[in-house]
Formats: sequence, C-alpha cells, structure tokens
Amino acid sequence: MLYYIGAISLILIGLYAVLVKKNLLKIVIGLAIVDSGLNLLFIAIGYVKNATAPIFSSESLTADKMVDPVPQSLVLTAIVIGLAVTAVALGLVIRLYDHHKTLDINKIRQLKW
Amino acid sequence: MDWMAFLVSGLVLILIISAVFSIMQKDLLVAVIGTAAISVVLSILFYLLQAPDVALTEAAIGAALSTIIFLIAIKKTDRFEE
Amino acid sequence: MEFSPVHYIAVPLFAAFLIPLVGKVSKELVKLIPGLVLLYLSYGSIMLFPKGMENPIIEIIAGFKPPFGIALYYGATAAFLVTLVTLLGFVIWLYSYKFIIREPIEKYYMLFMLLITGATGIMLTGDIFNLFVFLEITAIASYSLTAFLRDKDSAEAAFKYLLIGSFSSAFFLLTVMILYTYTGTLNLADLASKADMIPANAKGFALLLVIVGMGIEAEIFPLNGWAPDAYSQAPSPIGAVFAGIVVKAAVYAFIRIIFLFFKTPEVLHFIVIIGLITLIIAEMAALRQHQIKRMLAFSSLGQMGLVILALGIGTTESTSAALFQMFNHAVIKAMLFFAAGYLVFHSGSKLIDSVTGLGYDKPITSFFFSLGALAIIGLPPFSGFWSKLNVLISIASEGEILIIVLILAASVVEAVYYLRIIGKLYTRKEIDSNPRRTPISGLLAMGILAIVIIVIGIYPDVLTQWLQPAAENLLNSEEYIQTGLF
Amino acid sequence: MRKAVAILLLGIFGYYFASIFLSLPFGEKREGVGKHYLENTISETGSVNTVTSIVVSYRGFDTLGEVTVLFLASTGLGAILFDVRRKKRNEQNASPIVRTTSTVFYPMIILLGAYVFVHGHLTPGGGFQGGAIIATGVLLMFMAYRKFEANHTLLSVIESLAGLTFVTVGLTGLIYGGSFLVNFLPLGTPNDLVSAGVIPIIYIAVGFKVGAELTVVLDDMLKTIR
Amino acid sequence: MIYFIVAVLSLALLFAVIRGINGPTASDRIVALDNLTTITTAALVLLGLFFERYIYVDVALIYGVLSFIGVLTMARYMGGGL
Amino acid sequence: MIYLEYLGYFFIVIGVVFLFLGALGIYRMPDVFTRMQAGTKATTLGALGTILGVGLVQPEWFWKTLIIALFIGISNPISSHAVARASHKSGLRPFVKKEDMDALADIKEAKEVK
Repeated sequence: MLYYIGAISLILIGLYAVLVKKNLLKIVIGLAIVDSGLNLLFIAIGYVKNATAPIFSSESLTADKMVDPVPQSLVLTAIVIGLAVTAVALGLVIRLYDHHKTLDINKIRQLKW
Repeated sequence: MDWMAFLVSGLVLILIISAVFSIMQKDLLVAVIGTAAISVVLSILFYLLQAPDVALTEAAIGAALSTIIFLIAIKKTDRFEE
Repeated sequence: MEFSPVHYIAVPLFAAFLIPLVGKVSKELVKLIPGLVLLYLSYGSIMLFPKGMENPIIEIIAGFKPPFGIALYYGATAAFLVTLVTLLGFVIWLYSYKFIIREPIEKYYMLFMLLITGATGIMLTGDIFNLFVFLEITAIASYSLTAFLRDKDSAEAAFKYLLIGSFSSAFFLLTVMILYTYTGTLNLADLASKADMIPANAKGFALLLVIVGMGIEAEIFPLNGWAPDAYSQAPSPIGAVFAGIVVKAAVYAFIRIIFLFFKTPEVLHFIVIIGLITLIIAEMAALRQHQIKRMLAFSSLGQMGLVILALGIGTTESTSAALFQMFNHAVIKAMLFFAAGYLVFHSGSKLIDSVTGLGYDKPITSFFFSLGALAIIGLPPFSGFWSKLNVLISIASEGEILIIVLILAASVVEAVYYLRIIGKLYTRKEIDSNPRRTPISGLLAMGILAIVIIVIGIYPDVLTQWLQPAAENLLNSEEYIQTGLF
Repeated sequence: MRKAVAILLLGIFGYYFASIFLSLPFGEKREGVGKHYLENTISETGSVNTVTSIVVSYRGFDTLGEVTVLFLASTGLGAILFDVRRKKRNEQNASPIVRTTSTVFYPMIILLGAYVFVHGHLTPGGGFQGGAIIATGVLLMFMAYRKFEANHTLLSVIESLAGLTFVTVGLTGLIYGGSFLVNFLPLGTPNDLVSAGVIPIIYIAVGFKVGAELTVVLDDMLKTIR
Repeated sequence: MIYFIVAVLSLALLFAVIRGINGPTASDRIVALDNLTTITTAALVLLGLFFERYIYVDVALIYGVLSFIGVLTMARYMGGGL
Repeated sequence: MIYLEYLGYFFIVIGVVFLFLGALGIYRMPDVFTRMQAGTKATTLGALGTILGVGLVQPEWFWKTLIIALFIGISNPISSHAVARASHKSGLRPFVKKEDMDALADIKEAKEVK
C-alpha cells in the first residue's frame, strides 16, 4: 500500500515538473522521476507477501514462495529504455544550449502553429 | 514483519521529500543530487520488494550512470536556473 | 532459409549492426547496404503477401508458444501495411541516396534502418510489451532524425517531439501495467480473450491512457502539436518516412488495441468525432501556413484525421476505404515531400512564395509536385479520387450526412491551398536559372511513385481486391484471438 | 495560471489514478504467465534466475529491442552532437590520490562487470548491469586522467561484433531450432557456470555491447564544447 | 534486536536526509549523499542477512562500487574537473 | 560456533551505532569539513563493523563481505578527500578561528603561480 502511494506521488510530481517548469534540464529531471515512479509501481504490483526473489540458488526454494518475475523483467527493460531516452534528451539540451545560450524554454520557443 | 512497514514508511517519506526537493531547487546540481537520493531509496525499496535484479539495475543505472550524464549536461550548460 | 516474418526485423537489425564495420572500409558501401536490405525485404514481402492474405501466419520467437513467448502476427492487415512499408522504404532509400549529403551519412542510414525496423515491428508484433519496445525504437530514431540537420529549429522540434513522446510512452507503459495486473498476461490475443476480467473503472482509465498515449503517436487532434514541427524540420526523406511509415504503424497499433479491448459504440463514436475535429482543424491550419513543408505536414494531419474517422465508423466498407486512403496517403505524401525537398533546395528558401516561377526552370520536379497535389485533392484520374470516394460512400451508407458535408468542405479547403501552390509554380517570373539539377535517383524515386499513382488511379481493382480481407482481419477480433492463441 | 491549470489537471488525473491502484490488493498472489515461468524455468531454459530466463529466453525479442534502443541512443547522440565535438578535453587532472586509486580500481571494476554478466543466469544481474558497470569504470578513468582516450574504432568494432553475435545466435536458432532466438545448445545442470544453453553467450554479447555503447555515449557527451 | 537495528538505521538515514535538505551549500549535500550511500550499502548487507539469501550480497557490492564513482564524479564536477 | 554468531551480532550493533553517530555528526556539525570528518570516520567504521559482523554471523558469506568491507575502507576516504578538495576549490573555507590553519591554501596559490 505504502509503495503505491510513493509510486503515484513520484509520477505526479514528475508530471508536474514536466508541465510547469521552464528549465529544460528540470524537465528532463521530471521525466526521469516519472520513469522511476512507473518502475516502482510495477514492481510493487508483482510483489507477493512473505515470498522471496525468483532465483533458485539453493534446493530448498520452491516456486510457490516467489514473487512474480514478469514485472521485474519488464522493468529491467523499461529502466534501460528510460536511460536511452534521457541520454538523447540531454544531447538535445546541449545542442539547444549551443544555439541559444539559455535553458529557458520561453526564450527558446520559436516554432508556432 | 512490523519493522518492515516502519522502514518502508520512512523510505517512502524520504522518497517523496527528495522528489519535491529536487524539482523545487534552483541550483541544478542540487536537483541532480536529489535525483541520486531518489535512486538510492528506490534501490532499497526494490530490494525490500525482493527484486534484486531490478535493485542492481537501479543502482548501476540510476545511482551512477544517469546521475553522471546529468552532471555532464549541467557542466556543458548552465548550473543555475534563472 | 525460407522467408518468414521475423526477417523483417532481424535482417535490418543485422544490417544496422554491420554498417559501422563496413563504414571502416568504404563509405559508398554504407549507402548501398540499406538499399540491398530493403530490396530483399520487398522481394520477400511480395512472396509472403498472398500467403498472409489467405491465412494469418503466426511466427513463434524463441520456441515458446504464446502466451508464454512472444509471437509475431502476420495477418492480412499487417501483410498489407508491411508490404507497403518495405516498398515505400525502398523508394525513400532511392531518394535519400543523393539527397543526404551531410555528414554523418553512416549514422543517417543506421537510424533510417532502425526506424523502418521499429515501424514494421509495431505492425507485426503480437505482444503488448513488445509493442512498447518497438514504439520506443521508432520514437528514439525519430527524435534523432528530426534533429539530424542540427540547426536551431530542428533541435527545438526534436526536443518538443521528445517531450510529448515521453508522455506517450509513460502512458502506454501504464496501460501495459493495468492490463497485466488484471489479466496476468501480455500476449494481445490472450489479453483480448481475458478482457472481461478487467473491472469497469480500470478499463475506463486504460482507455483514457491508450487514447492519450497512442493518440500522440497517431497524431490525433489536441495531441499533435509536435507533428508539424518534426515534419517540417526533419530532412525531406524523413518527412516522407514520418508521413508514410511511422504514422501508419501508430494508427494501426492504436486501432488494433481499440478494436480488441474497447470496441463499444460510444468509443467508436468518440473516435469519429476526434477524427473529424483533427481533419477540420488541420486543414484550416494548413491554409494559413507560409512554409511549404509545414503546409504538407498539416495536410498530412488532415489526411490522418480522415483515416481515423473512417476507421471509427467501423464497417467493413469504411475500414477498407480507410486502408485504401492510408495507402494513397503514404504514396502521394511521400512524393509531395520528395518534390518539396528539391523545390526548397532549388529555391533556397522554405517559403511558399519563393517557388514562384520554378515550374519553368525545373519542369520535371514541378510536374511531379503538381501531380501529387492533384492526386491528394482527389481529382478523378488519380488514385486519391477512389479512396476518398470510397470513404464518402461508406459514410453515406451509414446515413451520416453532416459528416459528409464537413469532409467535402475540408476537401475544398485542401484544394484551395494546393491549387494556390500549383498556380504559383506556373506563374511566369524572371528568376535566374539555377544550375543545380535534381539528381537522377531522386527523379527515379518520384517517377516510380507517379506511375503507382496513375496506375492505381486507372485500375483501382489491382489494389481493392486485397483491401477486403485486410479490413475483415482488422475488424474481426474473434478470429484474431483464435489464430493468435492457436 | 499555467500552474493552476496543471495542478487541476494533475489533481483529477491523480484522483482517478489513485482510486484504481489503491483499491488493488497489495502482496497477493496472482494467476498468470508468471506462475508458468516460475514452475518451468529450470526444465525449459536451464537458467536458475527466472528473471534472466524471461529476459533472455522467453521474451528474448524484447531484449533484442532493448539492445537496439541503446544502440540507437549512442548512434542518435553521435548524430545530434556531431560537429560540436572537439579533439581534446582541457580539464585539469584529478589529485594524485584519486588518480592512483582510479588506476588500481579500473581493472577491478571491469572484472566486476565481467563477473556480473557471466553469472547472469545464476545471480542477480546480467548483460545490462555488467555493461553499465564497465562503462562506469571507464568513466572513472576519464575523470581521473585528462589524457585518457577511449579508442573509438575499437569501441565501435566491439559494439558491432556484439550486436552481430546476438542476431547471429538468433538466426542460427531459426535455422537449427525452427524459431528465432531458440535455445539450441544443451541446457546442462542447473546452477553450473556453463549451463542454460545460449543464455550466457547472449548475455556476454549484451554485456560487451552495452559497455561499449554507454562508453561511447559518455565520451560523446564529454567531448562537446565548453 | 532487529527492531533496534532498523530504528537506529532509519534515524541515521533521516539525519543524513535532513542535512541533505538543509545543507546550505552543494558540498554539504554531497557529503550527506555520500553518507547516505554508505549507510545504504551497510543496510543492504544487513537486509540480505535478514532475508537469508546469499546472492543479495552481490547487490550491495555493486552498489558500493557504483555509488562511490557517482560521488566522486560530483566532487570532480565541483572541483572543476570532469 | 555459536560464539561466532554472538560476536557477529555484537559487531553489527556496534556498527549500526557508529553509523547512527556518523549521521548525527553530519546533522550537528557546523561546516562542511567538520561534517565530512564525522561522516567519513564514524560511518566507515560503522559500515565496516556491520558488514564484517554479517560475515561472522554467516561464515560462508565471509569472503564476499570482506571484499565489500575492503572496498568501503578504501573508497570512502577517497571520495571524502575528493569532496574536501572540491569544496575548498569552490571557495568554502574551514570553520576556524585562526587564519593560517587552512593547510590547503598554499597548494592552491602554488598552482596558480605555476
């Protein structure tokens, strides 16, 4: 339960940063926070009470006392994808700073409908 | 498992505080430190949720690499938000 | 080794990983590899096409049956779209061959390959998380290619795209989570068969997330702010890729998910309404543009609005008309982007006014542009006419007269701004003749597309016989579930 | 104004969101594919770590996509930052203490990364984590020495070869085993280092690839102007 | 026993976080983060003991290595390196 | 071997207490350098105690915990050293009465002359 609260607040805080903040790097930080929140939420969904990690490292472990492995493997993928998106975003931020010498989104915006 | 609930509530509190803190900060270096703290706490939470694989990934990517590329980006741009 | 659907993904990936190695040896070879790969894929898809039309081909990956492993679903709709994508991809490569002269050429071709891989992956995959991964591949390749020219505007457009695209991926991941939580599976067919296990409020929330998340990629009205910028700031062949390939993949995934999980009359009605709004707003916005590629981008949004509208009607006729429209839009818009790319290149400016008089200086390119413009408006001897007619007929048989009136009004607006450009092209004006010529590969690419447009315009039956099974495949979720799960 | 609208929107969204997830029971066992994976991982894939067996075997296609995403990130970053690069970095060296430690730690960290991806099917971790650790180790050297250069040619060759290995393993499976990425090698005894068929091979390839890619990403970003 | 350990560790985490939030300069915050990561490494090993899984110790090892590099990078950034 | 386990738990308790004291020091001390002092010395000792204690409670884990302990023993002082240097460079000065107690001041000037 607590995990859900934490994850949902992380997602909302991150979305708030993306929507409201004016600084490009702050926006990228917001995206990273949203990603973390999603990952936490998914892992929390896969948790089973009094179970252990899905690794059969010794004979005494049985399959019915283990947490759900699927969310874990999906989150692994999601974390790596999040890193890739962050890297590309930061590359673009550096490129934009190189052109405009500012990180303020209001001063950068030139394209309009 | 009462101690677990206690620990988790403390960690979730820290998580939310550091998230709010890192988006409110004007100094971007400090904001990045905040995200690093979020990664630290998330790592412990994944560990408590019996997901060592994910905790390892979060440690490798969240605590180190992601923080580092943010730092490089700050270095190449502005540190302070006007 | 017989050609099977997984080749669509494995072979381009292999080529993309090979390009850096080859680049150490020869730069010319790097340019050739994507062409060879796409030629191979086109050949394979033509071989595979009749089989896929008859019976859906399910290809198992890693030897585990669905729902435990990932499976590729090569049904009639996917067959139609994938064949379109590979053939169009080949033509776009032909055009890029001489058009892209800016370094890093090697990286351009790698990204281009991966973009096509991602788009075919979205169309082929039968697993919802795999769909997410391919969406991300497509999205990241698109961000990088949008910023490929590296000037002020393209970087800004790419960042805007990235920002909105991240929203899309976050929402889509959340959808995957909700669906997994209640059903415990990730295979699309299995999920669809277990859709009743999801409680109503979670289903509503998932619907909201799908519409927002996939709507961003599929360019539905309030969420398509990124599209004009990305289309107009990317290099011209990439504009053609966005209009011809990426949007098609996104719309297909969107409609597939909606039809599988949320197919109720209210939802379909809602889709019709947003399609209509997208169409009208985009056409009105296109009228006001001063830049030629931006105008094409808005026109493209309008066309996709029409497609979404027709898909939302939900009958077999309207769906097949929508698929026909998708085909036409891909071919014609690619040609318009090609021609516009060289018009901008020759006139040296992105503005519409600067093309005045180019019709006499660069007759062939201008001719192709005019042909495309006339075809997309829907004038009779071209293919655009038949698809628009089919859409209108299918709506008329449902008795929605108001929608027909609005579509016709939008078409008139469309005709106004395209004819305006054609008029400008053939206005006599003293301009100093530009020594730069359109290279032969570019003309060849445009010529192929022009032939396709005219042939389909004269013999539409060549295409329409395949549309019926494709539309039925898209509409029939029962069949999807049965074949997808064996 | 903009703030108020954003807060309002997020409030509605958050309420809806929370009402779905907070009603979800926490820590309950659910039926689904996860159960099948847990029960059959050892007999079907030979990997002890179920997460690894899902990532590499059952859903190996996702992993191919994931590797592609990272490859895209490094390629895309190279394209975006193409001409803001400079030849040399001009920061100061670190202090002697940091330099010495980095020199000592560097091979150990690379070794640790290799350990993580070689043992991917036995212990937590795998190709991605191992690759990330290797890239971090290289970064340590970047940080300590101004003159430390990553060999771009070597890195891109490693990257390509590792990617080709992955796809080739997949295609070999297609030829010999009937489907892409199928496990065509013997599974061996569970909990052995050499077991689980192609899983270690794929994870080693992934480890090298991710390490090279992330190093290229870091190097590209470090070498931009300013 | 376990209660005592968890309570003391939580208090320690809390103090470090308070310093991270209050700390007037960025250096203070980096110091707090450094402390946080060390406490976390110790805590991960301890939690591995409580869960009685040997493999969990790997996570602590890798976490320790990577967080060290993260903090070092921040320090180098502050000192004008990187 | 039960004594080994008791010893291990004793180590753990000592270690945890030192971790707590280190954090308290970080909270209470007046400036960066003193905080770093508390944060490094006490925390390193605490972490070493805790980790080795775990190794004693479970003897077959001992080698891996020893590696972690060694690593922390080396890495923690170094990161503190780097942070201290960086803070000095970024203009922070130790909280002292006498001016000439800033040992790093000479080094910086010497470098600038060169």
